[in-house]
Amino acid sequence: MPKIRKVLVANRGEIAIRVMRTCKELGIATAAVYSEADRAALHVRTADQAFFVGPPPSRESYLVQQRIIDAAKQAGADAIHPGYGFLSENASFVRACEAAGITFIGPPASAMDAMGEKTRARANMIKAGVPVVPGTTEPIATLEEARVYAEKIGFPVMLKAAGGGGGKGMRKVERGGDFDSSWRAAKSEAMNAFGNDAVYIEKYLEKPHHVEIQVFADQYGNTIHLNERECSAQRRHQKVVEETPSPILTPEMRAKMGEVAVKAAKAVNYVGAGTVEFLVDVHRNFYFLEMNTRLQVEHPVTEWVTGLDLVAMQIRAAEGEKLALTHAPEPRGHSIEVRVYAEDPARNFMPSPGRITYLRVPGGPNVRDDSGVFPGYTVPNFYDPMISKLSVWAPTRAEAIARAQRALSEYVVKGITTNIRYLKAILAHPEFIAGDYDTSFLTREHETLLGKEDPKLTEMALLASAVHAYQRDQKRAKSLPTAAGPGGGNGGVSPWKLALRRR
Amino acid sequence: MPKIRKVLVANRGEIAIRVMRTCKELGIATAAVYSEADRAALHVRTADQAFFVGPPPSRESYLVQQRIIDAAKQAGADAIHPGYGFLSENASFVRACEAAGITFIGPPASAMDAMGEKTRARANMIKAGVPVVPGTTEPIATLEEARVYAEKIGFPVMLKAAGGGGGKGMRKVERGGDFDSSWRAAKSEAMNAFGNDAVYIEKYLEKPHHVEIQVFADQYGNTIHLNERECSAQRRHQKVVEETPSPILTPEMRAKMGEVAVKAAKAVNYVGAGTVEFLVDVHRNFYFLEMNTRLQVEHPVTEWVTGLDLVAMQIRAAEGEKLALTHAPEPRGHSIEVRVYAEDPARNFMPSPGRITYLRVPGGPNVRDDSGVFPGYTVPNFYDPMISKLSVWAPTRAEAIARAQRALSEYVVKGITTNIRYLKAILAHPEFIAGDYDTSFLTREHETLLGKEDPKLTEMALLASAVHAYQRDQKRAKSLPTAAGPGGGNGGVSPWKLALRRR
Amino acid sequence: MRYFTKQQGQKEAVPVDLEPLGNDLYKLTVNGQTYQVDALMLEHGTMTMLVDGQSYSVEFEENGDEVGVLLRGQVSRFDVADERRLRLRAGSAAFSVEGKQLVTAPMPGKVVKVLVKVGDEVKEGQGLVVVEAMKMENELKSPKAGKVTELFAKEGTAVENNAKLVVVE
Amino acid sequence: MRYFTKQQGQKEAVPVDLEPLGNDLYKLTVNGQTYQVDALMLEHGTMTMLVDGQSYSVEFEENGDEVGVLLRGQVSRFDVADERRLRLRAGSAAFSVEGKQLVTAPMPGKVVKVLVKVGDEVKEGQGLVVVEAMKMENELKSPKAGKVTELFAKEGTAVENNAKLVVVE
Repeated sequence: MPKIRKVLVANRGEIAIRVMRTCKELGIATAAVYSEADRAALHVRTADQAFFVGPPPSRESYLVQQRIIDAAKQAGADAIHPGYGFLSENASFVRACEAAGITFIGPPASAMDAMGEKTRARANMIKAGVPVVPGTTEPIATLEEARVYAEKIGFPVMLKAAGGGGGKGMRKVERGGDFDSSWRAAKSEAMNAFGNDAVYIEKYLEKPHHVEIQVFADQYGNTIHLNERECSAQRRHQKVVEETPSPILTPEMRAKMGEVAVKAAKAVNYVGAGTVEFLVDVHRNFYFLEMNTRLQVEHPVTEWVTGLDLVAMQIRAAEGEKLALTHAPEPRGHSIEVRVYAEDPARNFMPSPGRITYLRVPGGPNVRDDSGVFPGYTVPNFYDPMISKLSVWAPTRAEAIARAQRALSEYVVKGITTNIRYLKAILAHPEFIAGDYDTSFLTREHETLLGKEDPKLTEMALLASAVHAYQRDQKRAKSLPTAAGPGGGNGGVSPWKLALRRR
Repeated sequence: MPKIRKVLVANRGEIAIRVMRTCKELGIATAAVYSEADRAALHVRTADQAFFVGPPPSRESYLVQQRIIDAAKQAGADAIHPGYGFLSENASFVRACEAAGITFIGPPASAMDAMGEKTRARANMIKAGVPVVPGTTEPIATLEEARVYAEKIGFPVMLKAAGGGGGKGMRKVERGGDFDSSWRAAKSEAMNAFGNDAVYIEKYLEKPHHVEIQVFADQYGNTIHLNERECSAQRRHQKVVEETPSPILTPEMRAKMGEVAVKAAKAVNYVGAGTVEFLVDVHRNFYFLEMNTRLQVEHPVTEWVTGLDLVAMQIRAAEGEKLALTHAPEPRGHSIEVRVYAEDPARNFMPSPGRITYLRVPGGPNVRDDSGVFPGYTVPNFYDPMISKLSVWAPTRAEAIARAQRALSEYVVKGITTNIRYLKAILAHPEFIAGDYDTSFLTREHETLLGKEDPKLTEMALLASAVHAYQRDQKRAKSLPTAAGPGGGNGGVSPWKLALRRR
Repeated sequence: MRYFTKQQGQKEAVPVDLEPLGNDLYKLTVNGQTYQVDALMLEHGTMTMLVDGQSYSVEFEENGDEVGVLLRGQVSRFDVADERRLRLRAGSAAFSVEGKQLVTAPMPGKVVKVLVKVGDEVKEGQGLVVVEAMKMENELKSPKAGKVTELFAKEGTAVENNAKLVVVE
Repeated sequence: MRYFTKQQGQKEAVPVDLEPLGNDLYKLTVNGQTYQVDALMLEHGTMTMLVDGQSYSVEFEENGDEVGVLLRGQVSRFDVADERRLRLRAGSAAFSVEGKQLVTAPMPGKVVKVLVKVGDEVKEGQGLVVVEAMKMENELKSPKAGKVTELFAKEGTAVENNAKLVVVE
């Protein structure tokens, strides 16, 4: 396959810029696409070329396959990088690229098909021998069958009413001795509640962690894993903080999970960068959750500890290059990523789009800012409110936490509300510091994470606000021709009245 | 020795901030000092405390030992970090700190004394068996003695008139057969030119490279090296680009030079971070040049490839901790640093102090910006005009060059002139890319490095300037009450006249 | 010169006496304590403030009458007025959650639901309007118990940041 | 609308015809070539410009009559005027190195030496004044051959950026 000379990046924001940075370093030209809301966005300026693809709503612009392909043709791009989200996991788009003779930088459509729908993915994984959260999914007819099944998957188990939902008709069974009575109770409850006594069984996962394995494959079936990422700091299934190595993984678990992830990828003839997500319970059993057939938001932490450039690897794999590695590199040191969002944690994480009036980004050793914003940029309210991914590296986890805190303390975003203080509270929380935080952590500790006021700092802020008011008033007084200068005076129109009128 | 709880940083600008960042990560409080010109500087805001030490000229503020020590006492600091420059290599200041009961984060005064003065350092190194540029320094009496000496140090050699200077009375001798006649000619030339026929001999270094070895020692005599830095891209002995590994070093040379550097450090009972500078000639002989008994500006490249934090190591050594490493870590990948200066390469590198009106700092993978400036900051004209050290890491040298280029292309500094384009030209020069550039490179290639205009880009700039003028004029027209709105009109006072008057 | 600083969420304004000493120096007295403050305003609403040797990097963000103060990672919001201004404002009672309260859009977005109508009695914390932005719905609640006296929000319309939505009195 | 753009270092101004098409679109004609340009001005003197699909991130820096244009790493400096302005300027001959030339301080610093006096004949490139900044001496040279008609620089005095130093005519 010939070398790629020009890539159209079918995305926006930080990930478009992330991809373009690597292209630039590889000497590959880039083309951007933009919606009406994104004419002023940084990805347009970062690219060598830029093409308009429609109105602000993504379904009328970034998701319109034909427009993206037309832009690629107009640009003379020989490849399309989809980023994440938008068309990145859309098998029909992959086929459209193929039909147009454009290389899609990502897995083949068939791999997306195999992993795209949850129950199909689950069936495929079971066939491949990958552990999934054990469960029947179908109701079980008799008590005996049910007991045998429960013993097979191991206690504790959950009994769930097939007709239920929203937590109703669920019953946890701790041990075999309780099974028969629980089964009968569950069935009668289900009948009473839903008029249907069908009950099915699922493994109960205690304090589950979200741990995912980065995999990578070339076009010749060479498939390796690139270690894990711990992503249990989630809010409404939205990852907020990610790190690698996972503080709960032993080298043996890493090897075992890596092996399984590679098996999963091979089962669907995967090519390129992908992520196999697992749930890990308190007993350190792990179960396949889903596979993301694209670059992951949190890929920088993997890049930090492996020294690899995953985007460069994606491009090389798409060019038909053979994988240079034969096995996972030993993770070196520790990396943490925090996602800076335009949102207000104190107001139920309400999005805070708007104009960024001032921006100061952290610097210094081993700090990486992946961002798509700039001072004067207006964060539009059509897209994801993430404004930056801040990641750090350090030799140890404790040092990485300290460095992430230091970097966050340097981050200044004015004009919009961000979650920076909330992120600092997560990193300072004893449960996070201890390392064994499960997916319920952020929700459970919400109040604590909103933080308390330090009265000393409030007093200093109060002093500052008084000086600010004084200087503001001085400036207003000066800008009025009739004002009597510093200190006030009362001839002519009151500056206050004028100031108020100006509103 | 007890743990350090508060550090006074006796410096300004980027290095003060660099030190404070590590202190913050270690949980150590920081105190800044500032001159009258630096009240608004970033290091004042980065520190937990800040103390005024005098008028702008350094000799009246940053160099006044008593003021620094008084500030440290006032702050309750238990240690002083001197950064580089200013008091960092001042043995009497080290003694003053000792007398005041404050830990000086750096080597003992005795090591500074031993390395502080060039001829004394040279004598000490000869005694320790460290190779120095061979030469007599004193005139030689007879031809026979001279010939024996020349053969001992090896050809080519330089004959230099003791009474001469500025290149006069110098004569290069390529081989032994030419020695006698050259000697006689040199003596007679010297007599004619200076009335003094005294001649001395020095080894002629062909295409010398400046390669330095980072060393580190604890208080117990454990001394290691941390590999080299190639610093041959110099202008008037000012380093401009640094990298590690040096493209001209073999692992054997690295080991040999490292061993010699450790020997040099041990000879003076060195403690902490230091740098032994060598000249390496075309035959890859290396000679001691001098030792810098402090943290080096270019230490980030060493940090990139070793994963170490040299400032944290300095603090730990000052606390009396034992060195955790027993030998130099294998360099991992490649790192390049470029120094962004407020200067105009096209006007003989004239400094360009002034107000930074806009600043955009590069981001993304493996880019580090060490800087002490911010938008709205006025670069004062009292101090070094370096505004940032930009360093990058990549697995290979070629990738590191590409990444440095990419990062520089993202750097925007407005309000003052910088050398960013010149730095890009260095990185793009075939001699730099080939890797074997000696200390004459920048001077020799000066014209090429100033670069040529791309007429296509100039035409695009011309279009942009026309749109800019149009929008400027529209805005001016609008801001005048009598103007006739967009497109001009000619009633009332001419906007041009008003605009001109306003100047 | 006396200023009154009312922190967001607090009911009472705290008086601060400010005396400019020149050269960016101020004498400030609050809650009986007097501070010597060296405060230099930089561009872009940044201030460097030294109090008893302690260094504070302060970021200001003006938002209407209020100023947000970011200082060592903590954000506090104050409404600061001098005595004259306070008198001017006395009628509008902006310095307290007593009196007329204006609920504004906290971000640009779309009004997807209006939950009240003019004349409705509402409780403190009761939902008034739902605004959608970035695919998330956000319910805006009443800051006090009272009656809806004005209603600017219309379902299905786009609103700018700080747009007036409801008045509760 | 016709503009004249004189690039620094060039003797001749190049005419550019500009026609605003609305919506940040412009038709620009220069050297017989016509471009359709999509140019959106952002804050802080940044512009995003699309020309035939090519994307240019442009940074402007105004400096007196001149504007510096940073575009893909290259800096060019232009003095742009429309016809009316050009006429206004005709007398001062600022558009050419012919006529009166003002030498200004390129940075703040100190005048350490004045090498000429009023009435001196100077050659192009001859040193006029030495200004020191950041411990470096910088000799300012005459932009043309001519006569020193005005001299503002005084040895030992501090000068601001762009301060008038010498006029050569």
